[in-house]
Amino acid sequence: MNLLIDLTLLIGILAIAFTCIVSRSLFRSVVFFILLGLMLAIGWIRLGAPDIALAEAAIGAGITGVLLLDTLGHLKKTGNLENDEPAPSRKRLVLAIVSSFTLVGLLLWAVFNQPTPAINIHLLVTEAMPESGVSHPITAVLLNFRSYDTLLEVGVLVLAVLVGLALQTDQQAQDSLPGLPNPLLHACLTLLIPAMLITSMYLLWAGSDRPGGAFQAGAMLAAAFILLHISGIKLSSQVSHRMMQAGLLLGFGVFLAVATSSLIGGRPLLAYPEGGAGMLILLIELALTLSIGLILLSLFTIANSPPHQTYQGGDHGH
Amino acid sequence: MNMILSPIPWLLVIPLAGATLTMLLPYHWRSAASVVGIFTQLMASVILWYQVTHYGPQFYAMADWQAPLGISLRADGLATLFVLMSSLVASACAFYAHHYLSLHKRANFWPLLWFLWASLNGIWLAADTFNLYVGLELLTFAAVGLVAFASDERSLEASIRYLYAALLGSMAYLLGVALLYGAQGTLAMDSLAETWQWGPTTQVAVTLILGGLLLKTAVFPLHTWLPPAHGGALTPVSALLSALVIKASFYILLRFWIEFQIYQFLPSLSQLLGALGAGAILWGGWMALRQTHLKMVVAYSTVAQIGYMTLMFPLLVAENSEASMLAYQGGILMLLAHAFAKAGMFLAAGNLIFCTGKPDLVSLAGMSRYRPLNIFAFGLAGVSLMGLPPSGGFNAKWMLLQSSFMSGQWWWIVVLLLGSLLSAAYIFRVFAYTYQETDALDTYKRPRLSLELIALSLSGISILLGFASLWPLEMISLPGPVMEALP
Amino acid sequence: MSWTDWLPLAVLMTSFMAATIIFMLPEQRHVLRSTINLGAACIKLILIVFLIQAVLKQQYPEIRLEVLPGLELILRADSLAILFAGLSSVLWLFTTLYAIGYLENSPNRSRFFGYFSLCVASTMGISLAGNLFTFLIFYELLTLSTYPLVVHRGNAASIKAGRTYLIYTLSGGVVLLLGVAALYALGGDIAFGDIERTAALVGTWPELMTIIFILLIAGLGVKAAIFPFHGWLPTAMVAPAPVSALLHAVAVVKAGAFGIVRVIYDIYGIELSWQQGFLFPIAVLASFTILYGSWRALQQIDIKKRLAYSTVSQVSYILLGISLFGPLGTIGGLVHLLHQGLMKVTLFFCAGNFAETLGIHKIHELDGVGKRMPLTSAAFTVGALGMIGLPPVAGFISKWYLGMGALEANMEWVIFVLIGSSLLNAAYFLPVLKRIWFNPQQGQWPLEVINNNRDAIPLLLIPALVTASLSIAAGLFASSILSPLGWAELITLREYLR
Amino acid sequence: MISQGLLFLTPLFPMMLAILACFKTFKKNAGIFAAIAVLPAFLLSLLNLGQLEITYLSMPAVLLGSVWHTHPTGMTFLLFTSVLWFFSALYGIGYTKSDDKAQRFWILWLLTLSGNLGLLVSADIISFYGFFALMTFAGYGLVIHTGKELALRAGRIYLIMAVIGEMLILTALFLGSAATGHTSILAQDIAAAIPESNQINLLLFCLFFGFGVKAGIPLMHLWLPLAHPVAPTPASAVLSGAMIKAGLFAWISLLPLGYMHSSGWGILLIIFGFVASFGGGLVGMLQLAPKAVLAYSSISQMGLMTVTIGCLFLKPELTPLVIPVLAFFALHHALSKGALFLSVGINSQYRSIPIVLFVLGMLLPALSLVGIAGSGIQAKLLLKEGLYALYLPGIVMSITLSALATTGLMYRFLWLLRQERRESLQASPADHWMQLSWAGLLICGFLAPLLFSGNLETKSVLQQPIEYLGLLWVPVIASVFAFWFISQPLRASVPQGDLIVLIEPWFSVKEASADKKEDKNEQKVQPSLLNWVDKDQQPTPSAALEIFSRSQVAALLGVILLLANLMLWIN
Amino acid sequence: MDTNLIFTLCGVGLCGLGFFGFIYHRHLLRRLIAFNLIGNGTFLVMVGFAQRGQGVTDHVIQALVLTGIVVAVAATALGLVLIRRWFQLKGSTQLPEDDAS
Repeated sequence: MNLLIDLTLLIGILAIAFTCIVSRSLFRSVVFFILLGLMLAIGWIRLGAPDIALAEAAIGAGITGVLLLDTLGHLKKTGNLENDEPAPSRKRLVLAIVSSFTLVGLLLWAVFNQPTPAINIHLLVTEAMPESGVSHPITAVLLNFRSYDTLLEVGVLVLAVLVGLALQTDQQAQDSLPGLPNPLLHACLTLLIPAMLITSMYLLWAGSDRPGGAFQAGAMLAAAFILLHISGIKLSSQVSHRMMQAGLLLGFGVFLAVATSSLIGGRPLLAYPEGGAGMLILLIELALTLSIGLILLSLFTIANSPPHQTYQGGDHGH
Repeated sequence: MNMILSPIPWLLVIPLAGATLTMLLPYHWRSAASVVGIFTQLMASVILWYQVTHYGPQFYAMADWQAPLGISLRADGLATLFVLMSSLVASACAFYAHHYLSLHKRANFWPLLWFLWASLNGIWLAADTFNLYVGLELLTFAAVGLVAFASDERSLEASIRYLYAALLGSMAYLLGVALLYGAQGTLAMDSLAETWQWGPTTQVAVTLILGGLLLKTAVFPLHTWLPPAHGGALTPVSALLSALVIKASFYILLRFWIEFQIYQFLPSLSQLLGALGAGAILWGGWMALRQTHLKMVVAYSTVAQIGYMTLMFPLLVAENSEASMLAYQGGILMLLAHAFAKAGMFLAAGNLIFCTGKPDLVSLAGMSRYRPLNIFAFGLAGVSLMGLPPSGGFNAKWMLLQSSFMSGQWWWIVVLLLGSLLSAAYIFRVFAYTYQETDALDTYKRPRLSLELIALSLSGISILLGFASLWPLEMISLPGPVMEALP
Repeated sequence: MSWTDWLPLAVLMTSFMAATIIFMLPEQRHVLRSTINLGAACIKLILIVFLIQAVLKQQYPEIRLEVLPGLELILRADSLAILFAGLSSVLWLFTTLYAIGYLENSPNRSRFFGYFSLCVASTMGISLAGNLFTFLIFYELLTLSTYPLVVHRGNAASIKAGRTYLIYTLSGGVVLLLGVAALYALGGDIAFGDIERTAALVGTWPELMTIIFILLIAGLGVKAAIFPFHGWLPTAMVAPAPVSALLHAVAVVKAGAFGIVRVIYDIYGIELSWQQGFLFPIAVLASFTILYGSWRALQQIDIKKRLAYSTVSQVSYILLGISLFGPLGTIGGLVHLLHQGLMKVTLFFCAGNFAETLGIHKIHELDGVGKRMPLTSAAFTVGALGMIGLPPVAGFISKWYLGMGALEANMEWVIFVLIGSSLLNAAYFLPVLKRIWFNPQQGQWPLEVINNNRDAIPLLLIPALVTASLSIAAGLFASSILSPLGWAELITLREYLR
Repeated sequence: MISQGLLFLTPLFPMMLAILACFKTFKKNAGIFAAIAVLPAFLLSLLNLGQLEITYLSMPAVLLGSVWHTHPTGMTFLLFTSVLWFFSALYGIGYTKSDDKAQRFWILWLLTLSGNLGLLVSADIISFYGFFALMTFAGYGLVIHTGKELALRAGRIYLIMAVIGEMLILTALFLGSAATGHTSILAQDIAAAIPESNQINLLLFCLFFGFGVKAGIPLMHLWLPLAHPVAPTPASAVLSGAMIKAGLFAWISLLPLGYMHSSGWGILLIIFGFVASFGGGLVGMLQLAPKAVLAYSSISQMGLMTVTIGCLFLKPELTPLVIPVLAFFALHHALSKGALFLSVGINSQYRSIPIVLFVLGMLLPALSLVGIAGSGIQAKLLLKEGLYALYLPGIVMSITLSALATTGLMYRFLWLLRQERRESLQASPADHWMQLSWAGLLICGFLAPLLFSGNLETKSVLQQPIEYLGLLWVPVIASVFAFWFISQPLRASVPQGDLIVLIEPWFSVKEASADKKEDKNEQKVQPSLLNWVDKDQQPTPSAALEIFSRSQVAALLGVILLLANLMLWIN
Repeated sequence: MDTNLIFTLCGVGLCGLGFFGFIYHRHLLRRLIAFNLIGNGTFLVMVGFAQRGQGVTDHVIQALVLTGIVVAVAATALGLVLIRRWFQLKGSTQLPEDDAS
């Protein structure tokens, strides 16, 4: 039975992915990509990874999908119909087929010759769990055992926004999807947004012992923000630029502060004080949730503002 | 070892904090904060150097969790040398940028630079394959951001190309890491090396990692994203990218290659890498010769220089430990010399372009008369890149030559020498343009002296390396994982 | 380590420091720059005198620096080194003087003199190098520092010449590098004079060592302008006259020839080279170059080009002397290193004077110039007669020893090469002299200023006269102990007694 | 001590004067310098003439260790050289009175003189070679002094031949010094060592032909009939009288005379000598210019000396006996020929000289040369005597017959002078410098046997009338033919320099072609700096390849993956 | 055939398809989607392959995949920012030289 589900999923996922890739319509591709994300979420559950499933649904399918759709809309609005573009040349086709078959062949060869790993890392995890300050192993890994990775990862997110901001003007961003003056939607939103916020908080809270955590919660928060944004309620116009930036950096800043404080406290970087792990992790997660929400929102908003200036020779100033 | 006093976490915390602060602070404060940060960074690097040379390699368990569960950092001689190198080059580029960029640009430049620096230090010190992935991504984002910074068509196109290539490379690397993890059950490099077992999985993993890193290092024929990116970016950014960023992925490749003793088990792969390196040297040199824009010449020169570094792989042969040692040292010295020389050259080229206001070679006429100091800086860097003595580049080439002789791989000698000729050709071609005299009146702008001096000092270091090569060589020969794994 | 050991470094540093300071000086500080230049040249001369004293006492000052594992930079003053260093420092002084006069009122003097000093510093390095590695370093440095001088004028012709120059010298450098690297790979760091090591290597790898020898000679032969590697030399003629003087007489071609001397005498050893049969091909090649260069010189109508081809021919005399096994040939080769320098520098100074004062570049424009510029013409005559090999000008002494060396080595055919070359030399120099002294002036000279009946300005004239006098003195008093011949004999004595 | 001082000054005094003469202040006095320049040489030769004790002046630091000495034969040479140069200089003062290039002429004169004197006192071959070269190349300036087309042509050929000669000499010196085992550069050592040389034939060839250029032996003589006539008359006199003897002197000092017997070389030299003697006479008689006739006469006379040298190869043992005689013969010829050349200049001044004296002055050197008057009698007799001693009667006979040629030449010469006098519309004004010097030289020539024979035993004509008759009969017979011959108008004449006209075009063509070629090269040097730029803008295959790989980075990654694994599988 | 293997294979397939799309397409948005497919495939391989080897649920690799997903979305967002800027500047959705082939 399980095997059947798995195989169905396998075929489904691959079929959707295939359609997504080969479809002549870009819109269809994007839609199929979102669909794929949802299918994958089911797959992740099948793999025993509900955390990833949540993240995939919220971030992989949700946020990415919205971003893609938004961009697509932007492209469409300015009249670039992707159907006009000629099909790629045969040379590309051949190259692509050869290369992808190589890759698949190699991977299959590797997969079917898997040796038994010498190290069972889950044993180490189980062993270290009591000291982690949380009971959910994934959160433990993310925010304690390998918190350094997470710190850098948040850095990546911040950096993405930073680059976006650096490319942005100071002018108010013009929206690709104009605000919807639909009263029905407005009514829906008034219901939906609080629900999303609560879900987000729940996910954050759940993270310590159940699937969920800052990323999923942040994604949910971002979804709420984006909905608001689309419906014309712009966060950036509600709060000052400085506040916005502070919010973006809050998670990273708190994380870094905690890390540095441990350093000043005579412990290695990111090592929590004894007994304080749970609290600090919660603090970090809280800050991260807010920041991730804002970051994802910013990523959504900054993409569609005109460039601020063009390069003219050596840009030289004192 | 007292944990506070260890400079290793500070090498990461300072730039990350610098990034945060420079994003939050008002524009006018950002430079000041950065200058403080730069000096602390330099200090931390020097302290690290002191500790490593006096107390041996340093290990640091992040969050107090030992590998393989947690993430370890380690600072052996090699890592320390790279930390020092990146500190020097990055500080120089930072100061250059401070004078070069407008206030607005500068304001946005600082956080990007700090992220870049953090990721570089993270990569030099990393001992965990996944951590390296995150570090690489952080580096890529910062670098792409810096390339896109100029926000004109060319740089935007370049940044998109760069982003796509880098993402693909990262993904290939991650896929390889996934396979390795599936086969070994660990991500830490030390434990990977201990439990390493050759088989199809590891083999495919190695090739994927190799492919990904080659793409990110821009080794021929995967180099094509590099020239537009490095040639199109703002000058200090070009210098950073060419001098440091590509070195990161190369460094990872090198560590994999030696620590997992790939050279011993896959000699044919070594030859393939060597062939790619040879291709890079020749093709890069040839393309550099055909460019009409100054910075494109310099960028293609980077392509060629990467080839020289890549040539060290086939020379790491298990049977001949002396040749291997020479190749290892020569390769690293080449990398080091290139870092300084190329940074110096890009900065000097930027100054020249600033003077003429045009990016093409033909406009350089009369420059050697108008800006002799700058041309001198360009020339010094050129000397090292051409591998002419006395320079770090020459010493490195010498060692690679010796290694080729000793391991009996004469074909690399031919490549090395042909490459030198090609590089001489493209560098002197630039010179010829600067010596040209036209009837037109001079309408040049005059760059700040500090800009020229920074370029000169970087080039000067690459020359000084010719006399002080022993110092970095001793450094990288300090006992550590790499030295243990070498034949 | 005694204080004399620092002398080689000091000699090197005088020029380097001069170069550095000059680069820093603003373009307008002409007087200060000239002072620094001349001061450095004089200090260097004094240092060289100290070195000569040390070497005469059989002390060989030496300083070492390890740059790579097992690889050292060595600066060492042995008698051969002093020979070349002495020549360079003396000629540098005069060339500097000349250049100051030559470049009066021309732009870019800062750049010019900076590279000029750098060039001399590298020449000093070449002469004082204690092993092949050090030699290689300064050899390449010389290439680099001469390039800006060659293209100094910045017009299309000079840039083209610069390119040709680079193509040749850098290719040669690469070949040399290959040879040196191969030699080091086989035998490690071999200091000059350590011929036993090489002998052992030749015993073990005879073929490889032969290949290495060929590589070394070919690499060095480019700068020494041996046929077929001579093409750059006439092209580089577009450079200003002091640069030509430097290229032809002091630095570049001499560096190549000097390198070949080092390789044959101090790496392989003359006996070994003889036994291995290395010398004969060199002699043949040098002979051919001698004749070929002279023949080509005959066909030139540009003064400097004719002189350039003459250099091609004359430098091979040095090689010829070296390749003649026996003390006399060696003396001839070594002493020609100096003599050719003196004479050729005189000729180039004079050619420069003609060009500067009257705008004369072609030979047919020289008609009647002897009356207008008698002193320059006299100096030119001395140089030309020396080139032909007439006593008492120095050229004869070299030629005499070469001829005797050839007979000593039982290579009589070399005599005919010498004779043939002298014939050709006469054929291309005597008509020039005739034009200078006996032909009436044809029309007006391009730069002639009416009512200014002067010879070249003193700064241009004096160096030419001094070097001309020196070339006579070197020949006339050849047998005195301090003459070039005396020094060459000393070196040869030490070489063959080893 | 005095001798050494004079030795030192002999070549250097003229040289110093030459340098002095360069200054404008002494422009006027340069001719006087030239006259007094010979003083040390003259004194030296007088002091040492006939002395067996040789004075050496050794200068070890100079050149390769120079040694100058008072060579016994050299003293005779030095004597006539200085005398001839002295009178020619005096003559020249008058000759160059209205010449604006006089200063240059005198500087070169002094330099040539220095060379000529120097080579006569040099004991080592290096100084010898140096002075020889100095004389040769400075002499070139005298030859082309007038700057006329003819002079330039003659000068060119002079120079070419001289350089060829120099090179042959240098070869000979190389080989000679090598023959001593690289130990000596003294001429006497070399002469002694030549028989041991490995390349003896080459050596002798080079010596003979190398110096033969100066001595005007056949084939090497081509320059001589061109150069001697075109030079200013005083220069012609020293060229033909003194400098031509430098070749002979070199033979005497360097050829292994007395050290070896070689019939081959002996006969060769004798043949060359007689060819010169008779051939020179024949060609000379077909000349149109008086000076050319004299030049051929010099060739002819030098032929006799060549014959004598050749004989010494056959009978080396008599060398000590014959050499002084040869030297005296050279002296006689120098003075007579000098006087003859000077008389060419005097010819146009016949109005200002009493006719008797004029005729006497014209005839005396001619008769002397033929051997029936003045020093000629002694010279010829001594020579014949010497050759008799060698038991070579055939040769003596031939020498006697050679007077035929000489007589013919003299007739021709005098006839041409007479023609010239007739054709010239007006006589030149008298010049006392010229006339005095002419007279002086005549007297010296006449009195030479008394004054300058040194320890050579000379007997007066009266003591040997039979021998004198032996000298007489040939000229008398010849006179008959000659008188008939010269009274006929010349149907054919041989151009000056005879064979040179056959090979001369080659020289001039070569120079022109070189020029043309060079022009072509000039045009080729076009600035091609910007070639690269042009190339850049064209789409090149490499650029296309680069663009393709730029757009296909990902595919290339795939290819590399494939390649890497393929290699591994193969592994 | 357990779940882990199936999803590993699924990941392999996604990688292959993504790689194909990445090479085949010139439209930047499509290539970004393709990149996301590779990413998703890689994540599947990571978890599936690791768990197949370990035999149990592997929380470490799951946490790493979470990190990976966040990085991937950041990359996508960055890519989109650049694409839109490019589009604004050039009005094109592909890189110029890609037209050539």
